Amino acid sequence: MKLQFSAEDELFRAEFSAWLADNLTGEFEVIRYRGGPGDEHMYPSERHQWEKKMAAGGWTCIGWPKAYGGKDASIEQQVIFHEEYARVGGPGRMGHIGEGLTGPTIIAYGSEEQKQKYLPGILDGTELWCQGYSEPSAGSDLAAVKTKAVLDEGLNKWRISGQKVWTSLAHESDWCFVVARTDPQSQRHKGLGFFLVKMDQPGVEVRPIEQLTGTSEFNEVFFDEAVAEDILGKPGEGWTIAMALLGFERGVSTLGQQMLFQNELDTIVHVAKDNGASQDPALRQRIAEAHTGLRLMRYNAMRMLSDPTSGDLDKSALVYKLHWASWHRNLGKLAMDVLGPESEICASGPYELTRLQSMYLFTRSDTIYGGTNQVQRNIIAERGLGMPREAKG
Amino acid sequence: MKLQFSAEDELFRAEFSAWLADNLTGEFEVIRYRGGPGDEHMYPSERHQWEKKMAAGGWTCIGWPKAYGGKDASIEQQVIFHEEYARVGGPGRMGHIGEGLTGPTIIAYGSEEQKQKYLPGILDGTELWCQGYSEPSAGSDLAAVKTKAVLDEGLNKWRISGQKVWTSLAHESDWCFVVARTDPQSQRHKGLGFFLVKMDQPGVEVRPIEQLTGTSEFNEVFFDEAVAEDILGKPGEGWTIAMALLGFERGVSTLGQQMLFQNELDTIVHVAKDNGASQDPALRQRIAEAHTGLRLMRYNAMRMLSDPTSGDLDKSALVYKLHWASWHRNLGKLAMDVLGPESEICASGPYELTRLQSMYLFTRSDTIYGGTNQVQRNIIAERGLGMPREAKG
Amino acid sequence: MDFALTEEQEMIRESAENFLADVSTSAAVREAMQTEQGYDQQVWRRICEEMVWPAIHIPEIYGGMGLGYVELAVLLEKMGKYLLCSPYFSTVCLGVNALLIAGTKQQKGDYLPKIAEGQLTATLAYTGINGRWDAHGVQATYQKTDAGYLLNGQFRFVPDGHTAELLIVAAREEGSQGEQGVALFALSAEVQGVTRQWLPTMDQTRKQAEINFAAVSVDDSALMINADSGWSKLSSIIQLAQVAIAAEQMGGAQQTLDMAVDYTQEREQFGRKIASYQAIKHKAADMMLKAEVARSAVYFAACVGQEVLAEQGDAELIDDLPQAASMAKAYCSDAFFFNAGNGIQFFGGVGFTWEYDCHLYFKRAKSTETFLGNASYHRELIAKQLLDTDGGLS
Amino acid sequence: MDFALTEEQEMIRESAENFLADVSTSAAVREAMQTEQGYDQQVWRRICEEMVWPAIHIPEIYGGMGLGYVELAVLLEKMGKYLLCSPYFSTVCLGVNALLIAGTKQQKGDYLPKIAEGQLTATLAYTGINGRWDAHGVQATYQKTDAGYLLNGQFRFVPDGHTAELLIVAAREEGSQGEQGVALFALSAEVQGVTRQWLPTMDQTRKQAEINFAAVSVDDSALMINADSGWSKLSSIIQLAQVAIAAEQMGGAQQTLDMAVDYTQEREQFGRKIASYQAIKHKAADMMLKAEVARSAVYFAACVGQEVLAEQGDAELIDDLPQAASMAKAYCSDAFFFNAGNGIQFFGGVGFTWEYDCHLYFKRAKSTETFLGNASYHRELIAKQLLDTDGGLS
Repeated sequence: MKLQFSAEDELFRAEFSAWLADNLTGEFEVIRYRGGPGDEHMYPSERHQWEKKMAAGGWTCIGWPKAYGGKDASIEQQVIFHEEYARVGGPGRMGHIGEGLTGPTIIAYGSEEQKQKYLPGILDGTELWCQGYSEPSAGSDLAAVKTKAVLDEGLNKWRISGQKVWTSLAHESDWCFVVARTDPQSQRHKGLGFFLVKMDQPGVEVRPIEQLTGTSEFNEVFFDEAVAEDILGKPGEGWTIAMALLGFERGVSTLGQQMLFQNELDTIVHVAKDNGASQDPALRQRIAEAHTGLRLMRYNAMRMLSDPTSGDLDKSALVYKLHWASWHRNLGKLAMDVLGPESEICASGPYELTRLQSMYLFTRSDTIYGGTNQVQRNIIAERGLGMPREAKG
Repeated sequence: MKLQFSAEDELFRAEFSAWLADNLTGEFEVIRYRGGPGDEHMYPSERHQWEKKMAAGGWTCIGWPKAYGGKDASIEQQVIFHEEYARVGGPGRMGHIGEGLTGPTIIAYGSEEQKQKYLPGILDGTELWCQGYSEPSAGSDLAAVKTKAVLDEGLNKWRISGQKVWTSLAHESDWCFVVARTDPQSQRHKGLGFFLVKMDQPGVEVRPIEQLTGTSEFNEVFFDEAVAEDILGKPGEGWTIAMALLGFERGVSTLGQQMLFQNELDTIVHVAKDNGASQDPALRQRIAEAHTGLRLMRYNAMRMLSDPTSGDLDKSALVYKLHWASWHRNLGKLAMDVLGPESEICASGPYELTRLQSMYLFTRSDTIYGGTNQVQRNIIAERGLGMPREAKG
Repeated sequence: MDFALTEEQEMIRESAENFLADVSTSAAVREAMQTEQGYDQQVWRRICEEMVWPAIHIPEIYGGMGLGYVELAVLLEKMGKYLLCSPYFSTVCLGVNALLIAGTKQQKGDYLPKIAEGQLTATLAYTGINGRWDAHGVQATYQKTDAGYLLNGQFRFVPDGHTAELLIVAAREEGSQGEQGVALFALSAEVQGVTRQWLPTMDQTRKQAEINFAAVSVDDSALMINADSGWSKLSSIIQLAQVAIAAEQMGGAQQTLDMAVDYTQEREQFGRKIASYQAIKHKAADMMLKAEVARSAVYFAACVGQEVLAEQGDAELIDDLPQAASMAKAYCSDAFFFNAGNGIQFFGGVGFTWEYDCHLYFKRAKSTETFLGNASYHRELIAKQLLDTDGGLS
Repeated sequence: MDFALTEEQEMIRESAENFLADVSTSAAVREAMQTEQGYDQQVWRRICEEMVWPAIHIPEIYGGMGLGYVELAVLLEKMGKYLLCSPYFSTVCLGVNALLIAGTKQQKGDYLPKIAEGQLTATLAYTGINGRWDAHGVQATYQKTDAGYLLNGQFRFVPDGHTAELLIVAAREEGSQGEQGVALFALSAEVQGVTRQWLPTMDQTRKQAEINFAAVSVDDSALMINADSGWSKLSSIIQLAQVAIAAEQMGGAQQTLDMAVDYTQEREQFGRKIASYQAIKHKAADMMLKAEVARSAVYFAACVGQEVLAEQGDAELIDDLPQAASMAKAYCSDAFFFNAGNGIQFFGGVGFTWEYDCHLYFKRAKSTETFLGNASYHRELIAKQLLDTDGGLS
């Protein structure tokens, strides 16, 4: 066991941190600390510019293989990257679906031609991706896919019809990956395909979903015989690919997420010291508990990343989502209670929420999206503890 | 809505309270506050004497109809009875199974002859009863009865074979009521009978179960072709009778139970003031919460008793067990935390626990016996909220 | 002893249910909450004229119905259930109570009949910018003048403070501290020197305002009964308001449970109704426990409130008001928040959309939890009573 | 950065597992715990001679193995798993640490080799009858004399205090208060004026004693390094002990989870294995979360402990000891109690019998939770560090 980073890694940290200090300034000052969860709809054009800036500096897709334009950065370096980025309030990455999900999936399952076609746009920050996973009636049950894909013999392309939901940044995206049913007779995770769909076409319609914050970060996306530019893998391999993609989602970015949480907690501590809430014994206990929870989340992530089987569902990884989601939900409540009666007062009328209010309300979704706490507990019990699976209806 | 008792009821209170003041003294001083849950094995002979004293004063079975020797006391008066009894630290009633369960069941389901035979011994405090419900493999699943009853044609009596568990005071009891399977082909709640069995016979063996306190309040009772003196109702009616009996168990005695809880809480408050724990902010919150929980338990019980459908599973009654069991378990922990490091130190060696230690350890059984918290939540959801029943295996 | 609603109380409950189901629909709530005023004038007129609810616990000699606090709690439970947007809480549970407890004969005669007739709205302002709910929260000051009193200072978090016509305000003698020197005044919101500003809030169904007093001059008749007992009277008013809020919260806790359970019977996941999952059932059972215990807490506290306001109330029960109010407010705050939060979880993704009503309850749960002190604030008050008496150690 | 056990550490873990599974069976624990001494002399000999565990983190120059705190944590985790009854915790996690942190060269040379060889048991006594774990807990006093020091006072809750051969005790200069004037002394338990009495405890697997000092006279060589830093040294010793307790608790939390889950796979209720009930599964999932996070907390704190004891430790990590220790002790105390309590619930009726082992863990969870401060105590310590710096408001 060794908690310190190597000298080489610390050099990497210094380099990136210096780049950020030089570049996340001026026109980009306004997007610092913006665009994170609950705030993803903010400043899209500035943030898209920032993606290109990152790319120009060589700071996109650092974990990708060098062959595809990445830096082949080690786990440690990726951790450092996310930490430093979050530490200075780097804006929510509009490119994260492409960089973290689509790219790795294409690298793993795409043809050489597909790699040439899609990876450069992700690398240089020009082409943005969104995801088409969840469906209105499916919820946490990802296999309950109703969206259909039918092969258009004339075009020799698949046409997609159906509805996806909880798609963030759909308005801003150039591409969407879509899981759809290629075999109409199939059930659940059989007979699915994994499609790459251009958003700018007549068969695709995006409707924002207004959330409890009064803002719209998520969207519904309607496909009506939309043409899929490509299929990744073969028809029937959709589930395997989708599951692999979810695997890419976990891991190194969690330490960046924690840094965002740290920023929020720091704000709360600041408020508490300022308004005297720091002298309330019950709030002191809760602040200390939040602080402890976050630090232990960090150590848990470090264990997860140090595990040679990382990426697989080892135990520290299994509990990770449940841990952070529950922790963050409590943090939201804590923020309000530290603010006291002022917690009710909006930034301005008619309904402009403060950052902490937005955070508080938005945390109620943390225990729902990406698998509800209930689904997470099922997974832990079944995969982690070998307990019987829930009966399907 | 009216929270006050009538003048007549207050007169009743004064009368009983005066009787207690005059009689729970002298030789009985030693059993004040003794013999409650977790302490039921203590002072059996003194407590049996006390039963007879109560009977002589006319204070047993006051809720029974006058025709069977009771006072036909109103709900209010029974509440007052239990409250006053607990307030002065009246000892755990050794006659409570007979008075509260067997008696009402015999009155409801027994023949006139059975009433003449069994009720007087309960009324005058001479004959003590214990219960034979649970079986080792059954747990909260009362219908999983394996104990068999076979009709002995020669004797024209049923013979009982099998094992019951969690039977308190089995050593001290003269009689046991036993639910046993009369139809060997039957399943679950069909084909059961409700038997009255004399304990002092060769076919009955009692083995104490040592609990986590190191003491034995509960027993296992083994029946090996033991003769049942009587069957209540007909073979096959056992489940109906057993369920009715459980109905008698709920209700008025809860307010007496609460008074015991109040005694415990008062002790804890006393300790806290004494050792300075009362100035610990976290403990102050928990003490206030315990106090609140107990008072609200009282108001809930009052609502339950005021409900015209009382006895049925109305909503306030449905939640009652879950509420008190969870509350009491927390109280046990609170007692230890208020004591601080002293909470570890026994009254004396080798393993004589203090009252609060016993209480603390014993509260872990509160959420298990009489239907675990899990079973209670099933019942609430299914009967109270109309949600689907759990699938049986 | 009889701790069940009477037949008459059940009738009031039913008529409230019917009326509110009609006028306080989700659409109506959403329309009203988006206005600065915060309520629909026409609905308010019907509440005053058709239902005569503002009169409910005003004594008959002041033109009221002369009913008790339990009847009021019955209405509030239903208002909480339907998230009614109206100045009822501020006018009746703050204004009327303040007049009943601390009003002079003259003030009662002047204002109560008007409120009973639905001609006057009112509110209570006591907390300043420090946002404290105890005596330290009173930050505005008064000075005795020849003509009467001169009031200065700022009030914040005042329910319906921007629309109420009658203001009942707490101020302290200059230089006084804590529970000393607090007095109450009743005055029209139109008096010179009073400025008021709506504060947009996260819970849009309950409006708050900031009120500034800049050298507001009132004559002697504005002073309410105080002498040396200003804070003691104000405490009782606040405690009665806590009971009222708790009653609304209990209605909300029940409603969020009912909505959530209904949804579980229709929503499927992994091929099963989610109501069939034990994790959902058990959470629902915990929610029901909280709703039931909340009900007991509220109705007990309402019985106590009844005695406090009665001509010759039961002394023992009257003494219980601080504790009964704190217990009800603490328990119901937590119960409503628990149920509303879990309600969102039961609904899953749609639970955090604007379209579904979950968030309206969730926000109301939070705003009422905070208002007049959350559970931890009230538990500390209870602890003081339990632990800091008979010379407890310091 | 590499936050996983090394191959060598894994080997230590495995050999501890094998050894303890053999010598610390349920029957062995039950036999040992019923003695006043509290452990089996023969097992202790094997631990010392065969496993050489007391030597594990003693530097090689003192005859130790020179390994680190992480290796020690690995052993403690397994000892917690098997509820080992032994003077290991008191001798190594109190005694050795105290010598390493505050011992003079002479004291280290005198005692550490003996402990490493298994020739000496030791403990630390600092808390008096007030039962406080902070500096105020030090109630015994010392006076400088010509010959050395005169010690007076009472210690309570001393682990293995009735059997330990070497006592390390904290006393304060007469008249001093709080963190001032605290000094540490190392002396044989046989010194005149020392009387010791076993205190029977609810958790029988971990013995406690009361120790009285009546005019105990020691010479100058008994004084440990203190000068003005007595409390600061003692704090570090206590914090290292908290990490050690947390490691045991984490082992217990994992074990109670494993036992409970195993039982759910065999026990049936209503015709189904109870493992198939979602309420059971979800509780087990929560237990696993706690065990996993506890593991992270312990191993991080152990890495910090390693730096504290190292010749040239990382300064930043060393500064983190108070917080890392408090976090580990707070989290693991709650986790172990949660898992042990739920373990009883999973077992149902048999869970609260003497026969099954559930209660042994449940009692150990409570005794270790209390010892050296429970979660709320430690959270307040953390809050002080977070909130009372940079001139926080008073």
